Amino acid sequence: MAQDKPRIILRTEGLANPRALKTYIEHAEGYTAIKKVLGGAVTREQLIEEVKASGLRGRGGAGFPTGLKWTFVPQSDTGPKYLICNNDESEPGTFKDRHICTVNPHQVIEGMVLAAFAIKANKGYIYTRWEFQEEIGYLVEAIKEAYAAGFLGKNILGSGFDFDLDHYSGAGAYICGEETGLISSLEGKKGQPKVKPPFPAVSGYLGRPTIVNNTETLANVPWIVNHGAKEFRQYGTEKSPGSKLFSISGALVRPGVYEVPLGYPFERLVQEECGGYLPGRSLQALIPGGASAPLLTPEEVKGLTLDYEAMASRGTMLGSGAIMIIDDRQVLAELLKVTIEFFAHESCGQCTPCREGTGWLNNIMDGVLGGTAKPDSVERMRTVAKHMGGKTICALSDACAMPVTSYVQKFSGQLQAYLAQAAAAGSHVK
Amino acid sequence: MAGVVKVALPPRDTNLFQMAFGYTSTILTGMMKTFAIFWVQITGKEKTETLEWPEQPATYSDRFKGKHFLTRRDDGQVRCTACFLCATACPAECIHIVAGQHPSNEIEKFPVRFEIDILRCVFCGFCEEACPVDAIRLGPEYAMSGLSGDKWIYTKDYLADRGELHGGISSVKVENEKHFTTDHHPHGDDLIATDAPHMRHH
Amino acid sequence: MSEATQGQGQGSVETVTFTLNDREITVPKGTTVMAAARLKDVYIPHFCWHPGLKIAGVCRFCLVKVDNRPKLEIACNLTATPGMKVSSVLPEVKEAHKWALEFHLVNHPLDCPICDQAGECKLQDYYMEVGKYKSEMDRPKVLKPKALDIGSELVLDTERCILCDRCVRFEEEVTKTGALGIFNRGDRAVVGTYPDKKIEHNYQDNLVDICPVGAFTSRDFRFKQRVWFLKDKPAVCPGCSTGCHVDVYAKPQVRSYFRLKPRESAVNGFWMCDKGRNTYKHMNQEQRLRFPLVAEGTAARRKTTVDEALAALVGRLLAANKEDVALLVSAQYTCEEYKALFDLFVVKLGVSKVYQWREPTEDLKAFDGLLYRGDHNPNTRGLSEALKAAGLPSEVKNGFDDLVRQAPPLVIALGPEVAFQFPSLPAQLKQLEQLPFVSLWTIDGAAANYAGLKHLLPMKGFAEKRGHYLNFEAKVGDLADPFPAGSEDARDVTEVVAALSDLFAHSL
Amino acid sequence: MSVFGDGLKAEIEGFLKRYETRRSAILPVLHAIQDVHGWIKPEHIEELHTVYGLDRVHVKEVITFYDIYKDKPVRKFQIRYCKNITCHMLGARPAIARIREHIAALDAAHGEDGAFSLEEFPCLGKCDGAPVMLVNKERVEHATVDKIDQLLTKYAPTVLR
Repeated sequence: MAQDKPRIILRTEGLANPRALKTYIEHAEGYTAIKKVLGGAVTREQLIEEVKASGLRGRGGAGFPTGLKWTFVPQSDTGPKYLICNNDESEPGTFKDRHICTVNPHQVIEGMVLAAFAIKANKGYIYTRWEFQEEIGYLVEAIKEAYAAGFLGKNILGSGFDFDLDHYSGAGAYICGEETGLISSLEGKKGQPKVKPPFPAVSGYLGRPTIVNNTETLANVPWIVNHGAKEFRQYGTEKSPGSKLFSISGALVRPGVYEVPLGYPFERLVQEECGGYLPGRSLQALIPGGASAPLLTPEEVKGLTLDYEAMASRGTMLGSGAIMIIDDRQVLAELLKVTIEFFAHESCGQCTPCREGTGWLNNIMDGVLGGTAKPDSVERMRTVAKHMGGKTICALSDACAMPVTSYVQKFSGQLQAYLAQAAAAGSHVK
Repeated sequence: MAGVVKVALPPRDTNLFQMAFGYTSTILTGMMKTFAIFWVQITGKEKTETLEWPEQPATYSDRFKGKHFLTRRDDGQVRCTACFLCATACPAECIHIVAGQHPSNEIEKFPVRFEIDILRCVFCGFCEEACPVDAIRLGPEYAMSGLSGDKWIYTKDYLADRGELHGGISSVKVENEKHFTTDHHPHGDDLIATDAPHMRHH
Repeated sequence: MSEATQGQGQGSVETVTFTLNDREITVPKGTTVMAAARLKDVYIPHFCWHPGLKIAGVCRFCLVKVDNRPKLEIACNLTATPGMKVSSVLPEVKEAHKWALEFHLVNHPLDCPICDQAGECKLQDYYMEVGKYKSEMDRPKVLKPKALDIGSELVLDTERCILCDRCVRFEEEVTKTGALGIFNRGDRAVVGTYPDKKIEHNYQDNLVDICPVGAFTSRDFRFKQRVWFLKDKPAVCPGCSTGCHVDVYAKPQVRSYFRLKPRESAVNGFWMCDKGRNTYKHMNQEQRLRFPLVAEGTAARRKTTVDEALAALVGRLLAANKEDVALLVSAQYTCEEYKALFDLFVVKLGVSKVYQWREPTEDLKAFDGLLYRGDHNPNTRGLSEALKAAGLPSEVKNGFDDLVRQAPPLVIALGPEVAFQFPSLPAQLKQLEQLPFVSLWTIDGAAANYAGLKHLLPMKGFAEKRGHYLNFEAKVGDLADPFPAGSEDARDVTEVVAALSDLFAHSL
Repeated sequence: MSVFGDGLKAEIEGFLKRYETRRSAILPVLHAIQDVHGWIKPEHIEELHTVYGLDRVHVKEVITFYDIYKDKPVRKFQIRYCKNITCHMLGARPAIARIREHIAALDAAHGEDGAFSLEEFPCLGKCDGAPVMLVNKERVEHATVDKIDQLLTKYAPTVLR
């Protein structure tokens, strides 16, 4: 058995000056993977095969196999191709990519060079949300360092491979975390997702083949190259190999980002890493994968392990690994309103079911909290949520519908009571 | 054919005497009744229902479909939005509307002209039913006779503001309510009961 | 057309066969299910898809079920593959359509009573088709700006808008002006121009046509009629030599015309210009010449009957030498009319002076790149060919000045039908007043203001007669299904010529 | 005469060359303008349209689509307070209420152009520091109601008295 808690991504965490190129090179096998690949020890095909064999799945939320995604780029196409690092991290509850930028940005850059080599892209962008002002500074600094050291730019390490990397800042839109929304934004447009097909791997940024990978996903690649798929597979589960960063927040003693292998027990994460719940608080419900994931009741949390399959079997999802603890002091109706209001605010307004559905749900919740909703509102929310799911260009509509459905299903008693109480009182605190 | 039901023929009268007695007695009974009523009324024992119209006024129910009127907004303008639905529904094609742009964008569309050719009207009430904003109604005025020189085309001003309307009628329907919700019936009883109080006191 | 970009294949013969609603359909490879359905007259409800524009895929209305696929998919972006089984009529699809409509109506103001689109509104159509349900929406709606002045021909109501994006794509892809955008996001999104900027091109009314709801309405048509009172018939626009195929909307019982709309064809695609849309107005009562006006000898000009007017003309023709007669012909009549005219006057009566009546300021080469051409006559080609057939010089040339210079004693002039395309017409009519005798055949009521014109015959408009135009590339535009003439005295040239021939036959 | 200063002009021109298409530069250009001027004025858009060929409709679409861009004047300190789930759970609502009170008091004392403006922001991506707010570009963590007075005083010591 390998280490219980591997350090695959946050390798420089806890060191002095962790972000510096020097630290990365000295303590985390920094830029050895690209030497291996660009030096010719590993061919492009072998690189893709290795990533495929590692079973690395996209860490942005959808969990799509990364190596497979790379193979979608048309090999015959000789024109420009692009690699984009999705550092938009906009799912409420997620802050792991922010943490990587703070701790180990160079590993992302190295991962990007490797991925770019695999898909024959000569230009890359890191797209970061505007709210990460500090981290944008770290990234720009790291890119500069990498250029100076010759790990980016023309003819990297004398291999003849060119890769230019630039940074691009978003401007406050959740939907830019969706890969085609991000591409639209990068094209200087509204961040509206594009209708698929064609998929970005065929026609993405400016109509050229484009691969969009999550920051954490890319940060895994150098380690896989250095240590091999076999060792990677020692961590995690059969279907979800490797380690994963979990952003865990809520009423905990030590909320934060923790790197643990996939399949790690939830209870252990809370007790060991996070130091347990704040005194006097207990679990009322759990959001296991960001605001768009269906809720779990304390019953369902029992024996929960943190991997894609365990989540799926409980009807929810791991998403980007954003765990939010809802403690017993919270009013679920208010949290539901916060969630819906977020999605209604963030809907890009393209597809009708999402634009109108999120707004409608928000409208109903206003009525529930304001004491003006009709008695059948909860049932109505269930119907609206049911019909806005699975019908739109991107998954924002589902992202709003899923938590609503789970709230209504699992906590409808609370909602009904709230409805009755608010109606009786005639009004409610805003 | 299972569906056929056999019905007996009516009995045929064969006895002449029976026939003569039967018919004569019925006629006599009727005449007795007429005479009895005539007697109680002429002696003043019972009030007669006959009105000495037009000296005595006769009032019909509010639901009577008589002369049309146009309801008004709170500020006195006609409610009609010139949607042409009454003209569309009208089987006699007697409603003529010319629509125009209202100075206020709140109202947007209004009738520049609204005319009813009353000679063609069949008082079916379809216009009232078709109206989505409760703007046109058929009132209890029934006396519309006149001379050939009179105006038989009712204009917008006449429909909205003739003497009999006592300064115009407003609808009980909320004015800015453009969208019907599902539980609102534009022709519910609430409207019928209150629409024409003006008509009662004349 | 961009339908080609939606994959209808150009010249390729490769085909795909798939099943749509249990019917086998064979279409060119690469065709989308939506385009295939349209080719085969199967209607899949949609808002944002338009055959003349790129795919947006945002209304999510055209959902169909594909066998063995978990989710419903949009037909407009679904490429047909061999053997695919698609259904647009399954209960589950119908339910999806119902809800798609419900979502479209959530914030729609439902002000159909004052909306000009009512009667041809897709929301209404689909409600009747898939809906007639009780709405679940019981909350206050989002309010947005209404009745905005957004262009010389347009009124915009953002509350009625369903954000289908068609107008934005039209501005970007067809006119390439890009004046429209969708601002803000979520249910606050509104369509509009940049603040204080307006749409300023000759194709504005197409936005009204492609708008599936009443967000864009036409300023010209605004509040004039409800569409269900109108009857439409196909015709060809007489505004320029492109000859766009159109539908004319009229209310025949009151002899009024209300609007033109483009009819899809290879000539004009799906569009037509705003100039062309105005070419119905001259057929309305207040603008047209409704009866003949004739001045006999020195008497004042008076209203008369067609028979009298024709008899008077025949009298003059019989008295005149054929050298004294000249024809002045504008290029706004049909090929059949020209043939009848020249058969009588040139072939039979031997008149050889035939002049073309053209606008002197015209620029024949002008073209806006889309539809509108500098030759503002629908049948320049037809006139040339008729002249050629009659053995006369057929090149396009304005003969008006030559005619005036020569001042022949008897002129028969076929006036332009669309007077507003002839800015010099008032001046030209003044010049004609100076000639000894002009018989002006026209629909233009303004001609009656020229007292010196001694013989005026009312003509039929393009929507009131049968015949053909030949457009700039000699494509045939067919006038096949006429409305009754807006005036009882109005005739087309063929009818006048036939009557004249009869009169000649009787008097000889 | 450019409505942008020389420095900003150079920066804009740099962005226009930096990406594959000019349109891609819209977001960075708007960030740059906003960093200097605080908000994007109509004359900025006009100059971007006429001088730099960035279509005004495209620019306006972007400004209205993204939360960060402002097309109205802003105050000296723009507070963006996260109101999403974790921040809500750990006390965003009372803190926001407290900030509102301060702003109302400041407005009453100093008129409409007080030092602070408040935007309830959808998400700031720092849930482990919840509740979080941004003051201009500076992130402030654990901004609970009891610390608000002290935090605001740090930015505008005089006005708060």
